[in-house]
Amino acid sequence: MEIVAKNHPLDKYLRTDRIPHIWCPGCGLGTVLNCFLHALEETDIDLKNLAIVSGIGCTGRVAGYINVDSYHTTHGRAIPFATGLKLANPKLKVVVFSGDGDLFAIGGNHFIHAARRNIDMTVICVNNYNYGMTGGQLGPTTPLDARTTTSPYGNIEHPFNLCHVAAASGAVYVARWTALHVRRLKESMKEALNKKGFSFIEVIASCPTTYGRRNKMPTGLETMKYYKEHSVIKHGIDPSKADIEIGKDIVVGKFVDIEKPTFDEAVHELIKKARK
Amino acid sequence: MQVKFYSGNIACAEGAIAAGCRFFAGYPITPSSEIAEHMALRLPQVGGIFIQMEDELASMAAILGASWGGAKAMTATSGPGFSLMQENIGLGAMTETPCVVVNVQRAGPSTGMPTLVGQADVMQARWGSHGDYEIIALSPSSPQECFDLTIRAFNLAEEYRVPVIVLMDESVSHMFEKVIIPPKEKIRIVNRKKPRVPPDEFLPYKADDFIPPMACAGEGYSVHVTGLTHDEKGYPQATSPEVQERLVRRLCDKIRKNERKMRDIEEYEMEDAEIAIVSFGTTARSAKAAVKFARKKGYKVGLIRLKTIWPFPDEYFESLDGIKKFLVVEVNYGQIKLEVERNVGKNRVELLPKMGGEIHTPEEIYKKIREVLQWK
Amino acid sequence: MRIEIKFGGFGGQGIITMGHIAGKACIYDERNVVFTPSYGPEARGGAASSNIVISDEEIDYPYVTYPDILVVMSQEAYEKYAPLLKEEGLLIIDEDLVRLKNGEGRVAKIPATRIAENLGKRIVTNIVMLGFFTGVTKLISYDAIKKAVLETVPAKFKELNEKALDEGYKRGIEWQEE
Amino acid sequence: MKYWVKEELKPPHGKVYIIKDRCKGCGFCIEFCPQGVLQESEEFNAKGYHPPKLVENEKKCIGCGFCSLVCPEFAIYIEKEGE
Repeated sequence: MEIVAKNHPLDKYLRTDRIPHIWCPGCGLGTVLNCFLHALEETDIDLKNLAIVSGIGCTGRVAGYINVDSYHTTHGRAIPFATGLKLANPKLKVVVFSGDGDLFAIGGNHFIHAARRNIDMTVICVNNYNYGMTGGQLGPTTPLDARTTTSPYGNIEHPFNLCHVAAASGAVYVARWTALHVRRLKESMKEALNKKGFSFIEVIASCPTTYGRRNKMPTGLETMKYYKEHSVIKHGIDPSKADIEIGKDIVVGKFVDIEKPTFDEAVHELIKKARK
Repeated sequence: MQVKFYSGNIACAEGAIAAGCRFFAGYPITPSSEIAEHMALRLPQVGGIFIQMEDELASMAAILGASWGGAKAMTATSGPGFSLMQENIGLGAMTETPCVVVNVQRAGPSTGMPTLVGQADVMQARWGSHGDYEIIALSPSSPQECFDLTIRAFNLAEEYRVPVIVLMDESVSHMFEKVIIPPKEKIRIVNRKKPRVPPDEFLPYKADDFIPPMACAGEGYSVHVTGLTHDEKGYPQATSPEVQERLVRRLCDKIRKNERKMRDIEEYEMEDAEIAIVSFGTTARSAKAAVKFARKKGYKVGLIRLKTIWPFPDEYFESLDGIKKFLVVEVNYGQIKLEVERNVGKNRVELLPKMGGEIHTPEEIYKKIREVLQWK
Repeated sequence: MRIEIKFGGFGGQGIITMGHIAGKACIYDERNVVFTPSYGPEARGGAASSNIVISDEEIDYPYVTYPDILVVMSQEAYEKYAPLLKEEGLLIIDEDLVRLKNGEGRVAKIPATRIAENLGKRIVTNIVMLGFFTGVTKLISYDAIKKAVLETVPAKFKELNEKALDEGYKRGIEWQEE
Repeated sequence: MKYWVKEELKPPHGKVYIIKDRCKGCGFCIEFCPQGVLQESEEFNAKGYHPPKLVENEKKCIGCGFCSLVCPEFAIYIEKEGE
């Protein structure tokens, strides 16, 4: 028999007084957060020095559920906020958790520049192909032909391939998983957390309420089943070859893992030089 | 004590460093760029961090982040950049993040006259972001005041936990003058109030005297900070009008009800004045010259120079019963004028506006004084 | 007494630096001074100007409207600013670069560019001019202007600049004695 | 002839814990359990969803923890037995 419990072993990482969270049944966000907390459990990061920064949107709410110093900033500005936070206090481990619209539409410029500078932070983007919180509008990752409330005839815009953008902008670690690849995602999150420099993980996740419904995946479960059948792991592949298209397999895996001096290191070297 | 020959921009940057600023994020824009340039040179020498961001949106966000990282942080910009910063100035007000924003005003709107003076961002400084909030804005008239008021801006930001705007103008930013740098120990420095209770008892937005203590990242308080309407715990309560009422009222009252403490006015020849010129920034220097000249001619004219523009000193103006006319001199089409009118009534206020590109000459102001004297 | 001085010439002559050094020197003489450079694109290409106001009292209005002293190093600057010069004002020119029109008042002339070239570097023209200005007007002490010059110029050009300043200053004193 | 000492190869086993009222009924744990040990229960939780329960036949949880990772609601976890 199953055992009825009151508390979860990961509750210590959660602001339990705010659980249940606001995400819809079948939304992939909870799964991604869950994997992240499992990853935390398996690293030796001092929670006192962990800071989570989010922007606006459904994923933007992640910051509010993790029981560490957490910042729910303005739309698109999580990365520059996190940049200031990290530079002002270098002992912090800074993780930006936000959505595809927040990070790549309104915040796209900040993303590419933080990656270019190689600011030491981990960015986790939950990509659900649309603006969920505002009711399912077209976003920068909405696949071609997909229906959203602002592309009622089907999307005519070419979407961003986020991993390609990240790699081209200079990220030192780039990986993509779906919300179904929970173990690999967790391992990837651990790698990213331990990686020095700008690390990026894209997680493809279900949004049954506002995206799935209009695109023949009305439940989270169906979306997850789709991931099971249509994702293929290709580690080390050139991310430019990993575009996401309707009807095509989703290429997942770790695409980039390189070493490069970080901005933080460089700026502290510069300070030493200037103080001589 | 050191005596320097500084421009307003350099003096402002030096003031920031003297105040303890150790983080600067900015984006180049005329006529404020020398502040960024000087910070890039000077901050590393004192162990601080300079970063040139990709735009002003990012600059403003970065200084908020740095402030929560424990640093005293500043950005500097001009007109168009100030517009872009409004979004996160609002976040700063809502999350009560101490920081300093320098806006070297140029003539607008839009790109306007990038290299020439304007004073038309007065209302934007006050109302630029959406929603109800109160802000502090200081206006220096000389490089010395650029130094002094930047220090004061940091102190007020720390004390009241609010973004403080140093509302310079192009004239003062590029003008060089003697600046006296007092010895370190003579400079008053205010630091943000820290929590005194253990983390499990700490409510990050509970304020006994309007201003809650601030726990920064990495200090063990697991604080949640959000731009959403939040309760004393810092948790979002985005559907509770009661929480909104309490929070926003406090955000405004902490500034409004302390206006007296922030008030900073230079009165010149006001003892027996019948006409008071109201001015600020570089324009006030022309006004002072005009008052001197008018006094020589025997006219009872005085000058009220606002060094603290926001919060506006309502009570002070209300108390000036003896003044028959207020002549507001500003490089815009009447912004401070609205505030003066609000306090003393429309029929006691005259405006001498200028659309920008140059400040008023003393002659122009004197001429207007003569006009007002004839009408009164 | 308020004294307004305008320096004018073309971009690259060091017009802004002249004003800056003169202003700084006034500080060393413990006088009140405001220096306002012309600013923006015009300061890079064509005409350049900079201004100082010197006074023993508080300086309120910071700008120069009608200069008491006008120092010009180009024909364009001369034509633009000479009409603003106060009637009893003093005009200081580089005599090789400025052709005076009718009705000149008090004028002090120096072949500053030529002197600088003879010293080996054209770039010190502004310092020759500054020395001349100091000698002619006596508004600033020699010690103060020298200190300000040496503080401003790069270390390896200190000697050259000192020579340039001295040459200009000497001619300024000579002009005064005349 | 060799004697094989039959070592007791105990298959791993897990105990399943469910926080019923957190469940929003997405079905992830039930669908993706590699052993198929979960099913939807008939009961309603406080939010009106059917939380999962163990199937009643011989199927055994091996304690892999997939359900624990995939659950968006922090409503299910396992404890490995005999460790």
